[in-house]
Amino acid sequence: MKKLINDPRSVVDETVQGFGLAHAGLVSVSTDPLFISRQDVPVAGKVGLVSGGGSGHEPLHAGYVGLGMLDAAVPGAVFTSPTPDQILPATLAVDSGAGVVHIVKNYTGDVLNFETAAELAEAEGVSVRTVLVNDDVAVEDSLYTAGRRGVGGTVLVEKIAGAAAQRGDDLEAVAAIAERVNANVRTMGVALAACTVPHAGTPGFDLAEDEIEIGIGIHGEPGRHRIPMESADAITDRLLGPVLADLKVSSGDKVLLFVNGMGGTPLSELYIVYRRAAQIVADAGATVERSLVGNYITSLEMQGCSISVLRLDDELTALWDAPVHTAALRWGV
Amino acid sequence: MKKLINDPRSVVDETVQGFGLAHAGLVSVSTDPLFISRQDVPVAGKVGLVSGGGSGHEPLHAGYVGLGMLDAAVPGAVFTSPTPDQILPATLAVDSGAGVVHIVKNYTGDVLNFETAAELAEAEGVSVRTVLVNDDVAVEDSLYTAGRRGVGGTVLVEKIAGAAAQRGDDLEAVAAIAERVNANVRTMGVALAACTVPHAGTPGFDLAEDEIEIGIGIHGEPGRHRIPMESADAITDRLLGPVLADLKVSSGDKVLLFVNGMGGTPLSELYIVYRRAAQIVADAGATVERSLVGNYITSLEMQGCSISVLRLDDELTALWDAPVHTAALRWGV
Amino acid sequence: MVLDVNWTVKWLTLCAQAMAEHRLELIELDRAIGDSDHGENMDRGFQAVLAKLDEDMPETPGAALKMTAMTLMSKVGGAAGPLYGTAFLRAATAVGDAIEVEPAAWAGALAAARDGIVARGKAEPGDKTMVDAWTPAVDAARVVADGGSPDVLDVLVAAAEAAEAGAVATDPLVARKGRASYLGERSAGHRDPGAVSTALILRAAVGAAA
Amino acid sequence: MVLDVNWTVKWLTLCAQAMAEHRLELIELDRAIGDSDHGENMDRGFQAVLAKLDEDMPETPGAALKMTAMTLMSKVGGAAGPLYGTAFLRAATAVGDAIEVEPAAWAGALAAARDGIVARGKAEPGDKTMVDAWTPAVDAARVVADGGSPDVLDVLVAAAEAAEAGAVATDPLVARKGRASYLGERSAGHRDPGAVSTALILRAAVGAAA
Ligand SMILES: Nc1ncnc2c1ncn2[C@@H]1O[C@H](COP(=O)(O)OP(=O)(O)O)[C@@H](O)[C@H]1O
Ligand SMILES: Nc1ncnc2c1ncn2[C@@H]1O[C@H](COP(=O)(O)OP(=O)(O)O)[C@@H](O)[C@H]1O
Ligand SMILES: [Mg+2]
Ligand SMILES: [Mg+2]
Ligand SMILES: [Mg+2]
Ligand SMILES: [Mg+2]
Repeated sequence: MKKLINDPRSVVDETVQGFGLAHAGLVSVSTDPLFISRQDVPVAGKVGLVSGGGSGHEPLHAGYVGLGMLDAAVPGAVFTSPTPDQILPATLAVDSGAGVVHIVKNYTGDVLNFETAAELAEAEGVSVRTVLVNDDVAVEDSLYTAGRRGVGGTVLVEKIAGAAAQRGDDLEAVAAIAERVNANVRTMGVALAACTVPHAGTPGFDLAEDEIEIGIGIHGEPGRHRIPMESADAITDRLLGPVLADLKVSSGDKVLLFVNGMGGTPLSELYIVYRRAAQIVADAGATVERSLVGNYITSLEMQGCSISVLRLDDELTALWDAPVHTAALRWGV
Repeated sequence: MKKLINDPRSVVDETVQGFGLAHAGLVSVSTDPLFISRQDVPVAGKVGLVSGGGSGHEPLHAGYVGLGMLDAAVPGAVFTSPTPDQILPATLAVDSGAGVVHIVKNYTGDVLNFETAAELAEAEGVSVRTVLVNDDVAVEDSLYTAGRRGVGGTVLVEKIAGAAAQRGDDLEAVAAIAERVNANVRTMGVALAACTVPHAGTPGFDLAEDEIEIGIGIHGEPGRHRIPMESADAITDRLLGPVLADLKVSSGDKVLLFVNGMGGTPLSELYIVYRRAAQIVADAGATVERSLVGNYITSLEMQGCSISVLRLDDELTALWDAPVHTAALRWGV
Repeated sequence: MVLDVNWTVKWLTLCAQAMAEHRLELIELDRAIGDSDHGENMDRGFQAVLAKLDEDMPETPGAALKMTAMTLMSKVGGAAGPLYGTAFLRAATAVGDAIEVEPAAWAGALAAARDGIVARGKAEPGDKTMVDAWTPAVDAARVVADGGSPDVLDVLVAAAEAAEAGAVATDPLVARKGRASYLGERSAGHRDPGAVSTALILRAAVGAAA
Repeated sequence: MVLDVNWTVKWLTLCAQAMAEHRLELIELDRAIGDSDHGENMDRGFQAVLAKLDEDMPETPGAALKMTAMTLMSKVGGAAGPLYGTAFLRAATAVGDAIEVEPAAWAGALAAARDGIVARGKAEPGDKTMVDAWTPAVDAARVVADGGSPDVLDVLVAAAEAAEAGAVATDPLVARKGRASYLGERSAGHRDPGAVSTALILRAAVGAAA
């Protein structure tokens, strides 16, 4: 394992310290307990937005703290959800009295830890609504298991719900927008090479030179199927097919098309995937109204990508376009 | 070699096609000859800015085409400079009559091809000024060789010269600003793992599990020294030392600190490097006025980073802060 | 032999030792069907418990269990943190402020712990989770505790052995809860890491009484 | 044997064949001290030359050389594109519109080509570049051409052999121009890819005359 780190156990602390230094005008860092918040929290009258989860998905979530998106991000250890004693103070710090929405990726650990924190926050008089993101169509039989995972769609939920909170929507309305985004987004991913969790020291799974993992999540875990290597176009078809089918995309739909890198794949390859994905969406009679291509929710240095499709309506498009100023997404300001 | 590509020989074309589709509102793509330009070129009265070079450094250069930065980007084959028959039409397309600045990274191939194109453009009545970027302090004895390479500083030259052109500076003034940025920026890089050029199929160099390359460029070429793996802090010291010494950074200086990922390194690790780099700059008595952390000039999926320091003055800071709207850098608009 | 605060502290100390020793093994199990962190999480959590014991020695078994619950909850994260946190919290409540915990009460505490895990995690036996180690342990402990004049060491041994067997028995199962469930059929043929850490914890309880 | 347009076309065809055959070898040489693209660049360039020959057959050696110059310039990129482009352009100018090129004129064309490369790239002999293959080739060709009633095949052979020896002689050199110069001392012990492609081109000239 070769990494630009000092000690596997200080990776998260030092990452957050560096992040805080690099974006000093934008965010504040609380070191104990560890969380990142907007400089100006609580923002008077605004619903607070808190997300978090295991580290290793950078720029998620800290990179999305700022105007028009998250009020606070709570990083756990690498690929390990944060604990209630981090989530609770982050929640209290961002509450202006208008309540707080927790955006939680649907993993048992995240769900349980945010659940506890929400209970504790309610006990302290803060209204909390929790929105679970579960956009991963790779998870089958989800009714009988822990359900679908929250993956690429998380970024879109955070942006759009963040815009709703920023324009002054109340707690129920922000939660409803977040739910609407989640209901309209589907994602599927592929890995060409696994990542190595610093404390583990060996890759999360082993792939032969001619194999890829289809249906991976974002925690360096193995995927659903292992198949021989294929062309970018064939892989794109394989990922986008289930996404479009599950979302029931049909002629006339307007969509946001999001090709996300897992951290170790060149941007050029993401554009090759985007090219094919845009063709397929067009062939389905839908229109790509907005696009996003890059490393936005990663798994350390994993090689691969995920493709997300969000069905847009005029309000969601307007909220997507609304100004945002964070370390990793910025426009209109 | 496992890559999200269809055919090694179509990588650049398909990347540019995907880029054009994803950023359709922002850029136009000319497919034969291949170049990318702002939607609205030539911009009346504005000096045109053209850069280019081998592909594989995405988002450089196409990702920097747009308001406040480049007017056109000319991509060559992977790690191969483009040819005059691409550079010339790009130059003609962006010239509004105010002349064109070529921003050229100092590699023999880039220099020769841009030189020919500039001659041809002058023959067609377009005034061209060429600014060579050569910020890589890893190249020693540069007087007796091809000279220092253009690396991380290129991004900063393009942003700041782009802002000067956007505010209406004339040809000489834009070239002078670009020269000033180049004169005040130094960079040095490290690789933990090499990248694989698609048409070659094997990594550019072989590193043992406990070795790193110090003083690498951005073309997957071997570096200057090979040393045993070290901690992120030790590596940061090793890169930043020569940068600060060569730039003669001293107490009271204001700088822009830029930690750039080579494409395959997690963002979290870049922040760990940034953390240490910011400490060292502070220890030198200088102030980090602006920062940039991320994958801005890459070598495909190479693992590693480079650190650049740009000495700022008030004008350069203002130009850095000026609005920019490109695929890869955006603020103020 | 009695289950007093000294036993409890020794137990927790042995748990910390076991997690440190088996850290890589648990990571490796989690690597196969999860995300490679279970050993790191449990080790971090129990090292924090040790640190707390250093600061402030609890006066009753219940106090020690409650401190452990709060520490695991705040240091482990992931699925295991809240689940083990709840388990220790329910066990603490079950033993109350007793100075010494009787065999039957201990069997009851184990049952309360298991019920807490199920309440939080909604897993059923056979879902390939830590519940598959806890449930046979609870049953075995109760059988011994309900027998004539039980020895508490026998209760602890029965629980540990049943948990170990339960962990082994997760091998062929297809996961239906937790991260391993995303793998579907591919989760079969691997042992559940949480079931193994449960067995380590219950085996440490025997060590503390020996 | 005369150097007419048929010979020129056959030469260019054999060049294309040689670049395709040695593509990986040139990539591998460039991988060691450069950026792994020289074989790909040369192959792409000469395939484009072949395509041009298919479209439009040139009428004189000079026309063929000029077409080659323009094509390499516009298809190769990198350092090699402009350098070889200039070399072929200068050679084309040197032979003018002759129908057949005499031995002395060919030696002069080679010298013009080499001078063009030096004018563009500013490399001196010993800098570990293609100049280290061109310079001995030019010298050897001139010696043969200047001898009594020279056979043009002998001129071609002398140039090819000298270029090959020149390429081998780059092995111990430390690069002072081109991408390999960034490696400093580490460039020693490797053969310069551009010197090797030069030798391949000059060897193909012999093949076309055989
Ligand atoms: N719903 C659940 N009910 C009971 N135990 C569970 C549940 N989900 C996960 N677990 C247990 O947690 C263990 C994984 O813990 P850990 O790796 O620390 O957390 P994470 O899965 O969040 O990475 C699994 O091996 C399993 O025993
Ligand atoms: N200044 C120069 N003068 C002469 N030849 C040069 C010079 N610079 C580079 N070369 C030649 O070009 C070759 C490399 O070509 P190529 O790999 O195609 O281009 P690049 O170096 O741009 O990747 C070198 O092996 C060397 O022979
Ligand atoms: Mg985890
Ligand atoms: Mg090259
Ligand atoms: Mg785990
Ligand atoms: Mg090369």
